[in-house]
Amino acid sequence: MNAPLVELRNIRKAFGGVKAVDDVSVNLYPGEVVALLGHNGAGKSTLMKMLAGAYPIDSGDTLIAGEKVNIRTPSEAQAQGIETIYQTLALADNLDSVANLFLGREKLTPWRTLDDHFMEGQARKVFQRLNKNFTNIRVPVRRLSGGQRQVVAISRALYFNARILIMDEPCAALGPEETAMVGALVKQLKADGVGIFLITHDMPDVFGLSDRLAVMKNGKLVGTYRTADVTEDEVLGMIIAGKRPEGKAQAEHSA
Amino acid sequence: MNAPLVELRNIRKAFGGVKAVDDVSVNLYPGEVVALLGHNGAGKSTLMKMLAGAYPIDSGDTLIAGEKVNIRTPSEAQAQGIETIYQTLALADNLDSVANLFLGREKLTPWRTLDDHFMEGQARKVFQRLNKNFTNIRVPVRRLSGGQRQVVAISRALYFNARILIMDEPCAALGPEETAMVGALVKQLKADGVGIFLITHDMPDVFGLSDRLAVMKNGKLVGTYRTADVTEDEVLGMIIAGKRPEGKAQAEHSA
Amino acid sequence: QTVVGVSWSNFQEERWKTDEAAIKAQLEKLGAKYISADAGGSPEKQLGDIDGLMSKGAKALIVLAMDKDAILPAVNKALKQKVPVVAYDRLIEAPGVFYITFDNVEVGRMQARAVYKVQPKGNYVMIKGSPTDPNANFLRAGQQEVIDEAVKKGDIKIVGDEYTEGWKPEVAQKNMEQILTKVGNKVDAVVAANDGTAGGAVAALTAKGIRGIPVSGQDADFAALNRVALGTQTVTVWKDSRELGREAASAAVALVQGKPVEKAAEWSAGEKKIPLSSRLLTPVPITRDNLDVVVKAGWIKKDELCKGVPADKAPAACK
Amino acid sequence: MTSSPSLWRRTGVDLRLLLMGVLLVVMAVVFHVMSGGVFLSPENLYNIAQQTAVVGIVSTVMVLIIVARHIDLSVGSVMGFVGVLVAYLQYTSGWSWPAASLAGLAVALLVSLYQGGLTAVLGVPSFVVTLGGLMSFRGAAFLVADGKTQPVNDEFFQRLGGGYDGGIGTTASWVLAAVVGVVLFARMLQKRRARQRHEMPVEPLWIELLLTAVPVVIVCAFAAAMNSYQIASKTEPQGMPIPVLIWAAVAVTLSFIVHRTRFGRYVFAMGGNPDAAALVGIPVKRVTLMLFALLAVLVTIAAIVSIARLNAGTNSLGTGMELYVIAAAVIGGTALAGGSGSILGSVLGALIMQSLDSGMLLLDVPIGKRMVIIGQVLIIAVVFDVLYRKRFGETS
Amino acid sequence: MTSSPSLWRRTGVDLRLLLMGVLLVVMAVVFHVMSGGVFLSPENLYNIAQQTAVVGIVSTVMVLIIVARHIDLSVGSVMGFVGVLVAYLQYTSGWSWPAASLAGLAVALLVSLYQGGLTAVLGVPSFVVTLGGLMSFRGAAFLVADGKTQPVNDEFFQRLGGGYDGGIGTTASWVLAAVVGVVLFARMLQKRRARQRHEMPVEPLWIELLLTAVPVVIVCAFAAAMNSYQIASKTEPQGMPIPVLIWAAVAVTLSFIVHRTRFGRYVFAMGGNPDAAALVGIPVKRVTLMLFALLAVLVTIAAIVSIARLNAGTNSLGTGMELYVIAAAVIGGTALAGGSGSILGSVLGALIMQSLDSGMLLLDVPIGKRMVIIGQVLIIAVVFDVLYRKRFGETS
Ligand SMILES: Nc1ncnc2c1ncn2[C@@H]1O[C@H](COP(=O)(O)OP(=O)(O)OP(=O)(O)O)[C@@H](O)[C@H]1O
Ligand SMILES: Nc1ncnc2c1ncn2[C@@H]1O[C@H](COP(=O)(O)OP(=O)(O)OP(=O)(O)O)[C@@H](O)[C@H]1O
Ligand SMILES: O[C@@H]1[C@@H](O)[C@H](O)OC[C@H]1O
Ligand SMILES: [Mg+2]
Ligand SMILES: [Mg+2]
Repeated sequence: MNAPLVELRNIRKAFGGVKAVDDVSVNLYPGEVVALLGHNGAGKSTLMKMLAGAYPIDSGDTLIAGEKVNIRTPSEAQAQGIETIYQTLALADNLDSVANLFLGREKLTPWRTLDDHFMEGQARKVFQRLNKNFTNIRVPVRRLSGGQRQVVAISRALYFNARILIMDEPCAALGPEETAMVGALVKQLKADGVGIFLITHDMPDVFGLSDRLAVMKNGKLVGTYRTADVTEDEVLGMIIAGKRPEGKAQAEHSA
Repeated sequence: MNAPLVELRNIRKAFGGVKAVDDVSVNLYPGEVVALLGHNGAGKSTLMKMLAGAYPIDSGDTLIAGEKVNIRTPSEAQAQGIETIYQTLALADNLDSVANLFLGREKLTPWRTLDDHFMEGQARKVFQRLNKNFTNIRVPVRRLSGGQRQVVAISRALYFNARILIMDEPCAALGPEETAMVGALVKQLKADGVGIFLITHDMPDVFGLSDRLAVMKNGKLVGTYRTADVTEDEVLGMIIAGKRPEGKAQAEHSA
Repeated sequence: QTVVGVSWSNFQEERWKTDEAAIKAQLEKLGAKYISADAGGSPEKQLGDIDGLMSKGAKALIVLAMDKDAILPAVNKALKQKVPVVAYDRLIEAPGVFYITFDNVEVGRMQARAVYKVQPKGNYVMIKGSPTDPNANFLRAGQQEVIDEAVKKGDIKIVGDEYTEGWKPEVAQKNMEQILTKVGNKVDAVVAANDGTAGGAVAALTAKGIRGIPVSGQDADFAALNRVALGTQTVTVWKDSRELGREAASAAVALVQGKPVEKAAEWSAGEKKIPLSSRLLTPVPITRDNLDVVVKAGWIKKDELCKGVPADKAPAACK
Repeated sequence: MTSSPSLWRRTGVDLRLLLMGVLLVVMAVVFHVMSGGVFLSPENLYNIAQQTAVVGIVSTVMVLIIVARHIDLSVGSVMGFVGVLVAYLQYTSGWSWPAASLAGLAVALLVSLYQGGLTAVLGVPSFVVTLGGLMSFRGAAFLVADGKTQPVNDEFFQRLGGGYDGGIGTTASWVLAAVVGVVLFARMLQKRRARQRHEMPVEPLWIELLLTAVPVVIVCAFAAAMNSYQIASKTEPQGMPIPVLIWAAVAVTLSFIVHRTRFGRYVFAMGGNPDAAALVGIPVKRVTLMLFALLAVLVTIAAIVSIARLNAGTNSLGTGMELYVIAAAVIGGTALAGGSGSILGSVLGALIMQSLDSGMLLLDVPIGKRMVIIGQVLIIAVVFDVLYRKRFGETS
Repeated sequence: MTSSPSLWRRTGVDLRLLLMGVLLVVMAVVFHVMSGGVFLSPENLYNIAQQTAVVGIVSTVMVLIIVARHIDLSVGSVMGFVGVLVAYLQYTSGWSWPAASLAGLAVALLVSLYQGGLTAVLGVPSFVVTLGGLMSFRGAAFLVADGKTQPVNDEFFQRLGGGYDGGIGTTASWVLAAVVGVVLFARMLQKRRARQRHEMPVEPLWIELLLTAVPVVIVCAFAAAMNSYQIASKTEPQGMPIPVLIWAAVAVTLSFIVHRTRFGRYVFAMGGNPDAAALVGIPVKRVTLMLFALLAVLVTIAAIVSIARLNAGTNSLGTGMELYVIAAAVIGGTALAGGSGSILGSVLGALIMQSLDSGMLLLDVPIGKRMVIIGQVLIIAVVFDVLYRKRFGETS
């Protein structure tokens, strides 16, 4: 077995008096989808934001492909090949889709000015891949529908060839068609060897897409299991009561 | 058959050039749950906001219990017994749960000052009903977890004895336990004769809770059907392609 | 028709309205046209104002400078275009300028003299003008000249020396209150830079029940003259703006026509010792004893001067 | 999961305000020592209290304006305009002072209707509307009396500004202090009983007694100080100065509005989440208009106190005051992002700024340095506030 | 579902700016007629252009500051401080003007590091930091030379402020206009070709030619006007005034930064959604600091132009300027909520305000009324903007 793509070890994070993430360890292999589950406020987003460099870690270690790294900012995470689709999408509403796609990683001409033509051309292609009808890519994203906005956010994570993808409730506001599209996408990325952390509240998604699942409660990890090993009721039991399913082995990897 | 509780007739609404709601008619009977479905940006929230008095109607009529009314502000809607749980919750983050529960409808003492003791006492009871563990009702709701915030928003709609309840994706951000609780609640209100419009993207919820369903697409109504008459695939077909199921009759009421 | 442009520094002090009326009237009499601009206290804006006046076709300028140095670019430009410049009230030291004034240093001297006369010894408070108005320092210098010796001898002790932001009376009042508190109300005289600040100082004194100590001012604001009549202010230096305005207007018109200005004299007592053709009018210190001067001159009406003055304590002018 | 500093929280004592109070005391003591015992003399306290009143009065309502996510940059100009007008009507037009004051109030209300209307109804940002107002009404102040100073001579009117006869005397001061004490204790007891009746937890009696005693002691100490300040030429000590009483009345009224009325709650709700406020049925436009009307009332009061104090209306009146008013509110912990602020904070903020200025005047700090220091203290107060909020996890 | 006014959109012409341009032209024509043909005379145009430059220079960068959801209330005071300092170093300390200017720049950068640091790193709202700065640095301006006006005598330096020898002469003006014309057309063609190469749609050539011709014509007309203004005692016409060229260079540079560099894009992104900007890896703190540093550079330039124009550094320099600078940006369509604004808009905004002031001066409108009118025009311009946005559904 290869080294895991990501290893989070004994991660902790507190906000004021609130222990948002409390001694959580979880790992992720290439080509694997790990679903991260838990009640509202369990600490899922916070854990992932630390991996994404959005919050500093209070204590604990992060290993990427076996090497200890210290990710302090979102750009350091990106440099490690970590891309994130945030729960809030993280779009600059006043800029257009092209600008948002490349935000923070603009392509420059040799004279260090923005290479707009290049970026527009690339953007057309990427968006096309997810949604044929999406052509008004030069209007501020403020004027786009919820689904189109989500497309922009997802495209941003895809375009830069992530090794590790964090998806924080990517379908929460999506209609059924868009949700199906995201599902297909996850499967394709998996096949390409990308490792994916998927945060979701939707059980069908969990069982349809994930290889393993990790459940959090009140900042603590309840357990990590192969998805195929547990039933929906057992998962709900973990989420709601923090009760580990009896007689089921935790799984460090899915293979 | 009684007169419907709510009749929306040929409602239209445009934002600038966008026809957000385009000639939509739908009605609601006492003790009935009508699910409102549609893709992102279909116009569901806009339609409901007009009923709730948050947006003015461009054209069309609203009838409540058979009488034509002109609802121009949220308080006029409340006066008609319409309560709304907004997609955005509509909480004042800097105020505590008690203040939010009564916001806009504070109980006053005979000297026209706020009757804080009364309100606090009542609030404790209402919140208790939904969540036993919710005691820190005197801290700003900003500091509450997502689930607790939702409890406050739902309680607000319940406390004032709605005849008509609008729930705009009340479970979008809720965990499984909280979602189940909302489901139970809907059933109880139904039994009490309250009419409910339920906006949701979740098919199990649609089929578990609603009596009829109305599907919107690009601002237009695709059709209204008894939930028991249609299959999930037919519903998805309506949402995604705007295709009416063949051979199924539309339903003006569920009985 | 000769167009004469007048650039005012600001209108916050009420005297300028009188100056303006006088200039206007005289120009009308001489068949010239009056145009004007007000810089609202900003030297930057005053440069623009002068440009604007010249665009409008001013053939002569009368300039009340906000800042005597910062005004030079505009003045020099005008002079180079053969537009004569009359430095009004405040000195502008550039060759070719015609200077007509009540000298500010002299005004300072007069204020101090009048106060000194009443109170040659004791604790003095100096309420200065705006820290951003260079004239504040000229006034202060003139005052110092008069009392300097007494200060050195130790007869006079300066117990407070504060600028007044924006010449604001309410600031002068607050500063005065603090000075009074600081020295335990042992103040024997107040030399205030103008009537506005004097008003603030008097309000502070009155509030502490201190009456009868000398207070100076300048401009002969109606409110100040009234205070002089009431006895709460000792002196206001009256620069008869009507005379100044009249003379300035005549001078401007004469200069345009290339005629000599009446009663002009050479003057070179400025900082840079540049000789200027000039006309120095004498400011008149107005005290309780000569209040009739302003009434007779038609500057103020008797009933306005004497508003609220009790008959038994009324000065001669109010009887 | 949370560990809250529970006693402070429970008793409702605002730690920030407490710390600001401490800051004020420390500053006073330092100035007192450095000025050789002058700063805390009754006379100087009387001065400072009076000097702060005008800015303090307007600050109280500026807190609400900022809480509601607005701002008013025009307060100084409008106060100047109204002040000159009231003085003009008395002096030049010969009106009685009540008539002139009412006319001033009417004009102020018109101004607020105009500015508030543009903001509330059309949705023009108040920053812009009042920036325009700042320029316009300064011009208007000049136009009223053509720039001429308008003396104010009515003796009763002058008392409103403090000054020689502007104290209420010893007896009245003591009576007032006593009344305040009785009311505060009575209210405390009544509250306790109400909580017990509603079966809510109450704190031990001694804690509540202590908490109530603090303001009572402050009021009594203030009365004592003012009652021991006697102007040399008078037979009786001054007692509390009227402008300060006006300010206190305004602050108490506004605190009451904030805590006990719908209007106050709505203002905070609008600041916390304007969309939510509209959605729950708060009449946002009406409340905004009322807020600006309240501002107009207090600006008029401030204008009256101001001209009464100066015994004249001058066209420079209130120039630049907006900065001090906003600064007092902000030092007092009002967040510019809206939704939080306290009236008592603005009182402390105004006192801190004025004490600093007056204290430095006593120490003969020259004007340039004084300005530098005051600006930096404003910044420091807010840095301190920001750090405090960060520490206690209150990221807005 | 949307019906967009497509030609306007596609050609990237900003309707709002166009309307503002029209407003400016209408105003100019009205003033011209009412002033009996003076307003549009070369001399008056020369004056207006010069007078607007200082406010205009600072406004360009104020746009960016506001776009990034900040504000700087201290620009006037800092400009005064730096201006007096530069003048002082030349006059009293006898430094050469380049040395003095560099020292001024260094100090301005320190100020920006301090204020920007508090804002960017500690997160103190810039409104507060710069409100403190507004007070402090005005005091500092006084302290530099103890309130004494500092004359500036270097003749070359004086030319930077315009004035008597402050034009570049006829030949240079024509050459400059020609260069601008050639560059604009060349850039247009190059862009066309690039779009074609990337297979993107292009507009018909005549439309693009027309759109490019407009600014070229304006520049040439300006050159012609300036070249026909001759000061009576001089042998050659003035040509374009240097301060205006500085302003133009600044505006072009900032436009370039906004549209063609990462820094500009980041500023807009931060204004549009500060959280998102941080999450996508934009170094928000660094960009904020750089933004304040850029402001410092331009404030220094403005200070230099200002004292060169006055031939003196006075401690009142820049008093109240912040209001005009912000007003110009806001009239030019910069939204105080952040995220949108344009440099060209600020240029037009500054010109509108100055033309108004200057036009009323020509019409002999007295100061009081002038202030009233300017304030109201500011409001009207923004009301118009708000209504425009409402109409086109751009609710922020
Ligand atoms: N910036 C913050 N400041 C203070 N507390 C925070 C912050 N972010 C999160 N928290 C707290 O940390 C805890 C974990 O929050 P987190 O957002 O990680 O939950 P989550 O599992 O993603 O929940 P959800 O399903 O609602 O998205 C919660 O109690 C939350 O209130
Ligand atoms: N305030 C507004 N201003 C302009 N356009 C709006 C506004 N509110 C909604 N819209 C537009 O109206 C259309 C319908 O929006 P609406 O919010 O009703 O959709 P929805 O069906 O509730 O979608 P979702 O499932 O994402 O909540 C969308 O195109 C949206 O962009
Ligand atoms: O007359 C005074 C003038 O000389 C000074 O500059 O400004 C204030 C006026 O009172
Ligand atoms: Mg989350
Ligand atoms: Mg919706």
